[in-house]
Amino acid sequence: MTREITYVQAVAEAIDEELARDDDVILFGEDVEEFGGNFGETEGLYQKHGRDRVRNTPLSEIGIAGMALGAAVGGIRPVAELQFADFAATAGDEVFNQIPKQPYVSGGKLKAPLTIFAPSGAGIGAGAQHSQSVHSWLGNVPGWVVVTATTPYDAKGLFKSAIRDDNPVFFLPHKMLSETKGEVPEEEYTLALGEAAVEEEGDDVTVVATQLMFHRAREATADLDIDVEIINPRTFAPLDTETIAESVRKTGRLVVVDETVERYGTQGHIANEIVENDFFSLDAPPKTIGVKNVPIPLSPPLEQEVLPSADRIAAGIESLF
Amino acid sequence: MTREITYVQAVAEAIDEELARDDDVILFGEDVEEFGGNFGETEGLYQKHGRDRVRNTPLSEIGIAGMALGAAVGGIRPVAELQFADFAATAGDEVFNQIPKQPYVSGGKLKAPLTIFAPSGAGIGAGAQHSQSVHSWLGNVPGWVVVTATTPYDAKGLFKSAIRDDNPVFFLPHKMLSETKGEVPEEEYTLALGEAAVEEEGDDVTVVATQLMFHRAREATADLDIDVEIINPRTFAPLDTETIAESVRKTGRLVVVDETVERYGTQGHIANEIVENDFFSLDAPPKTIGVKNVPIPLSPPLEQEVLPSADRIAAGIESLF
Amino acid sequence: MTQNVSVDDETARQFLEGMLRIDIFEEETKERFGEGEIPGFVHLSGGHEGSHIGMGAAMGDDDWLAVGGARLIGQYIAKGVPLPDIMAELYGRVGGSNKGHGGQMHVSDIGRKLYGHAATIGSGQNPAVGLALAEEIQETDNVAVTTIGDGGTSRGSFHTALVFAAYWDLPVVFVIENNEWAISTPAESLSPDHLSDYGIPHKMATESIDGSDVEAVYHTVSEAIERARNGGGPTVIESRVARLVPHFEGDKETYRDTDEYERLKEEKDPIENYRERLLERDIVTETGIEDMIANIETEVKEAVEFARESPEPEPEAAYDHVYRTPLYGQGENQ
Amino acid sequence: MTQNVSVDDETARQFLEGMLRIDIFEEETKERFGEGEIPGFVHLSGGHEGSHIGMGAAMGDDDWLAVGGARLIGQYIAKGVPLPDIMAELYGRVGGSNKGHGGQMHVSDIGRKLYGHAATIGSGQNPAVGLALAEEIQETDNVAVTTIGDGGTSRGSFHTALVFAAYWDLPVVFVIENNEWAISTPAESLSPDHLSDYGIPHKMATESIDGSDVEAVYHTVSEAIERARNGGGPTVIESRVARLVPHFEGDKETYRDTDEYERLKEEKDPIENYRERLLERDIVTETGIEDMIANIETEVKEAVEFARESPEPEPEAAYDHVYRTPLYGQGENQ
Ligand SMILES: Cc1ncc(C[n+]2csc(CCOP(=O)(O)OP(=O)(O)O)c2C)c(N)n1
Ligand SMILES: Cc1ncc(C[n+]2csc(CCOP(=O)(O)OP(=O)(O)O)c2C)c(N)n1
Ligand SMILES: [Mg+2]
Ligand SMILES: [Mg+2]
Repeated sequence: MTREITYVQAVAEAIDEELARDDDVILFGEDVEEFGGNFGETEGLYQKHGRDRVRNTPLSEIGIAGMALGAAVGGIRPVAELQFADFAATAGDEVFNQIPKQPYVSGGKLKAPLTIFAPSGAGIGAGAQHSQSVHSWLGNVPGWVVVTATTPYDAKGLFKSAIRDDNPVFFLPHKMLSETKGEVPEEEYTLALGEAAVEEEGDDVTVVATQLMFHRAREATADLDIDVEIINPRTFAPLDTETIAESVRKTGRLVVVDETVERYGTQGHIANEIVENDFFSLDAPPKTIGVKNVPIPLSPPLEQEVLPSADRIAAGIESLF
Repeated sequence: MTREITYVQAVAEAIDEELARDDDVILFGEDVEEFGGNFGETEGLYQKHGRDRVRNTPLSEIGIAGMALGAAVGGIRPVAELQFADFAATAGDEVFNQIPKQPYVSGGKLKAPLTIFAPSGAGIGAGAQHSQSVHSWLGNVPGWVVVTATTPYDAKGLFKSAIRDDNPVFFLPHKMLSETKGEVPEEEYTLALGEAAVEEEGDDVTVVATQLMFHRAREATADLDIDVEIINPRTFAPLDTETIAESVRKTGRLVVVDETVERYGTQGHIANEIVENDFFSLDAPPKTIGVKNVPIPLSPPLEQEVLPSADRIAAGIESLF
Repeated sequence: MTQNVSVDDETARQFLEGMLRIDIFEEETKERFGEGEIPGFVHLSGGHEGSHIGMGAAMGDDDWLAVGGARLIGQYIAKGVPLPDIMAELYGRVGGSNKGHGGQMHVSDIGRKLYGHAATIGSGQNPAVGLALAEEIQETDNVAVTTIGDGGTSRGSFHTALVFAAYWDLPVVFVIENNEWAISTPAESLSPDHLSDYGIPHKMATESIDGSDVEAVYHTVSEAIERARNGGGPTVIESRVARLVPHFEGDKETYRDTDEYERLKEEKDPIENYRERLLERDIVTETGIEDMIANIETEVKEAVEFARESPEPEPEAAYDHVYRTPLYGQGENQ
Repeated sequence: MTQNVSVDDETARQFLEGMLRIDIFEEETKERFGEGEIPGFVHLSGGHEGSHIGMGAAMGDDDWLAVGGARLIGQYIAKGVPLPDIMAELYGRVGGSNKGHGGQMHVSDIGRKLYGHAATIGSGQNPAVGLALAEEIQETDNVAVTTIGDGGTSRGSFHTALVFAAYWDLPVVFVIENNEWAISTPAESLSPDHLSDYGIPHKMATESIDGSDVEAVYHTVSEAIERARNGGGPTVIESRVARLVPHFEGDKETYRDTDEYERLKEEKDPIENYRERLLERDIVTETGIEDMIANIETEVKEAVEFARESPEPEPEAAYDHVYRTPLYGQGENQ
């Protein structure tokens, strides 16, 4: 049995269920109480679980991330929101230098089972500092489990697993997908972290895409006379390269489309993993597509220009044949 | 005419000469006065140029980077030090969200001719938060000119250009190279930003390497019976892919070795640029070498394990034949 | 309770006119946003007009304003950015102050010494310290004024800016617009009696004033600027205002108490209060105000027309302004 | 000028012994580092011993210590981490507290509630707030004590931690070890009279004490902990000490005035002063002290032996502890 919910509802349900399931889980962040988050992602949680479990914080990402780290080490499972993924940098020392490294430098003796989540991605005219896709930054810092969500099904199942996982997890919903709808099981479920999903099977080309780009890739392939296999990596660190490689061994062609900036983004690395380790499975060089090396501009025609479009993806796929 | 100086002397000379040349240039950072920097990189400058031009700051990277941004917009050419490259994240909002983006979001009307420099890299047992190579983070954020230095010649010539450039430049010397020596011209010189240097010519394989990895690559190739062309990218953003591509068109083989973490590091992107745009120039898949996906551990055997060694580079090169 | 008018009549009228300009411009902005003509987020300044205009009037043309908080449009206007430049930027058009690259949160006008927001709350204060340093090095007597909201004062970046400004005794005036809310989080929950108290440990001059009174703001900021100009160092001012509008357009404000909200609208509307004050003292007449409004409405209408007629940027313009090229030495023969 | 001894004789002797343990351990560390046996950086605690031991003695075993500043080894010892665990970690060996992954800047011992430094100065205060929150949620009465240097207080992260601790009135004790220097930058240039004044706007309890007096530290931190334990909220303490050692081994300290340095060594050595105080009051005898020293020297020797004999990590150990695997759900059939 399934039912249809929106993507932000899925996010909220994941937190709701984990708050109900485990007393050690708490939620905090800016405006997570009555306001319910900028996209409705924490709506209703405060009313249900009360102010001890769901807490507005003062306006400081350093405070939020640093407190999450301490609380996690102290035996709690904090779920902490940053209002925009860009603010990973606003709590830069915590996010790059402290949280992912403290378990390692302790020789594994310290555990930091926290989850930070933050809406990422472009498309709503939010400008250069509220529109970035930061999984390239985070995935380049060993220690973070970096998880994205593409559908309500993903959002709920992956977020619940993120909260239960004993590693620091950075969970990245995409703000443009907030109101998209999808099926989720009636019953409780979780989805495995660290495993890519083959979302559509096909024989001709493997397209790796997540979040908004997954939907654009699907749109792009709808009209193509090419049998496309679409892989949603879900977790960007660690990366499940094996599922991608297996697919390319079948299709012989690879397109990687992602919303991170292309230079030292996710695309080149993913493509290179296949080239380097599965070279002879390739019938053509891979094609990578991302945000060209510019910040995200405000004006819609500019923003749409830099955000990979279905057309650009379609052209990328076709260029391999 | 040339003379031999050390790498940190080259850094100090670059600042010294630019302070002397241009009244708008000032230097600030933690312990840049009498102390002269952790590696001696600002030694003697305070005595010579005085406290108006060379200023110790309070201990805050946010303060340093934010003040540099404002001063640059206000018409000064600040040269600001962060004591370790890892602290790019400690001033995360300034480094990721503000400095590189403010010129862009202003529609080009605002100019931020600042230089931040920070010793990067591993090898001295400084641990996980004092040893990172961060040009993958910075290069993934459009707007920064990201420059590294491999020799005293580079250090001086590139740093001087960085200071003169009208963009925000992040200049990354490598701490392990501090005491290495090299020739620099007697006379004044600068080196072009944004241009890779062919450091050694060869016909069999192109090795892209910078900073400490350049020296290890050279060590690696000394005993190999392979004619290696070594390219030092110098600037990682924007990246001079053309010089690399030209070389690979000649050699047919590519090894990219860099000290950034491999996952979403520089290596995969650089290799992919060639694969995607110059596929048919390749006789073998490229080989990428970097820090495996771990933080830099303290203990020397662990640190040496994660830092690409000459042996690992040699093996990488040989694997292509 | 009648209040004195402490400025000359002409200045008083300018204050009223300035506040009305913000209000009318923003009402129009709200409409245009509602009609889908303006992309992105829109945050309005209702309740802050007195603080903005008082501050702007206290500043010299050559003093920097590094804007902060989320009530930005009023500050742009107070610093003298032409309305068409602002409106076209809200529209994301090439005629905008930032050619559409920035939008509502980022209007900047370096010629008028408006340093634009980086849109992360609390991002303007350290740059303001740098701007003040640049002025000092260039041996001017210009100062840097920087604004931040009550919410923003919780960020460490604000406190570090205080440390740096105090360290070199730089000419910076920190204005905290305390409107009691950071989106939905009440400033009341923060510990300080006054947010300007954050200046106390640094031994800075501090003031907490009724920021809905344009004249109070004008005098207090003027004094602080004067002090900074004369080498007296930084000041922290808390300008207490009411946020008489949603956080952003679309915010349902379920977190606010309706009665209290109504009371604030009654009591803390800087424009309404000042209007009455000037009318009572015959500094303006009803018709005088109507004329003002009519003129401003024309200005605003022209700004909208300008914005509408200004072309959308060409898509390729997205690739402009990332770097100033060529980079130093690039392309030269060495 | 004789000073009273305000603790019982046994406690007093433990204080002296504790400080001597730090001193002797560190003297040995310096030697071993000089001989090239210890990799990386070494920062010693000379002058801070009283602050460390007084603080450690005030804490319960179940209170968290989130260490900060650069004078760390003394704090590890004060929190009761066994000397061999520390020394082996300095050596980067598998027997070290962190299996050699961390080194001198990172000793952590979660069992003993020592939260290790992330080596960026000022990185411990927000985690300390989180640790206090965790204790509160778990309904214990444990508190979190966190240390930072004078230099570190300039970072915004420190101030944000004050905001958060005050916001929920959490049981956090902030101890600022003001040793007058951040590497080469004098604390004197900072504006506050006392760095504990940073607590004032937050209406926190604040204290500034002579941190070279172990008993003063003990009493002040005890009171603050007591207050926090009883729901009285956070305290900020400035513990004024002298840095009687270089910033790190190798620092030539050209920036210090020699006479002043000598004076400080004369006047502000917490061990020498306390030794004399206890001798004067016959709480210890010279031979008693000699015995103490001899015992500690044996302990330290054993720690060095342990460290030397502890194996170097296998290179592959570098890949351990990045993640706890399997990740949630990984490898399962869904
Ligand atoms: C660093 C950062 N955190 C969070 C946000 C999201 N945000 C935008 S405005 C705002 C509230 C700001 O409150 P305040 O500083 O009081 O300014 P006001 O909106 O009241 O003018 C928040 C949380 C942001 N833009 N930047
Ligand atoms: C964020 C950060 N900036 C700079 C450094 C480099 N650094 C290490 S110790 C130190 C000085 C610290 O001074 P203080 O806080 O007074 O502590 P003390 O050394 O006096 O114990 C500096 C600048 C660092 N480790 N972290
Ligand atoms: Mg506010
Ligand atoms: Mg100090």
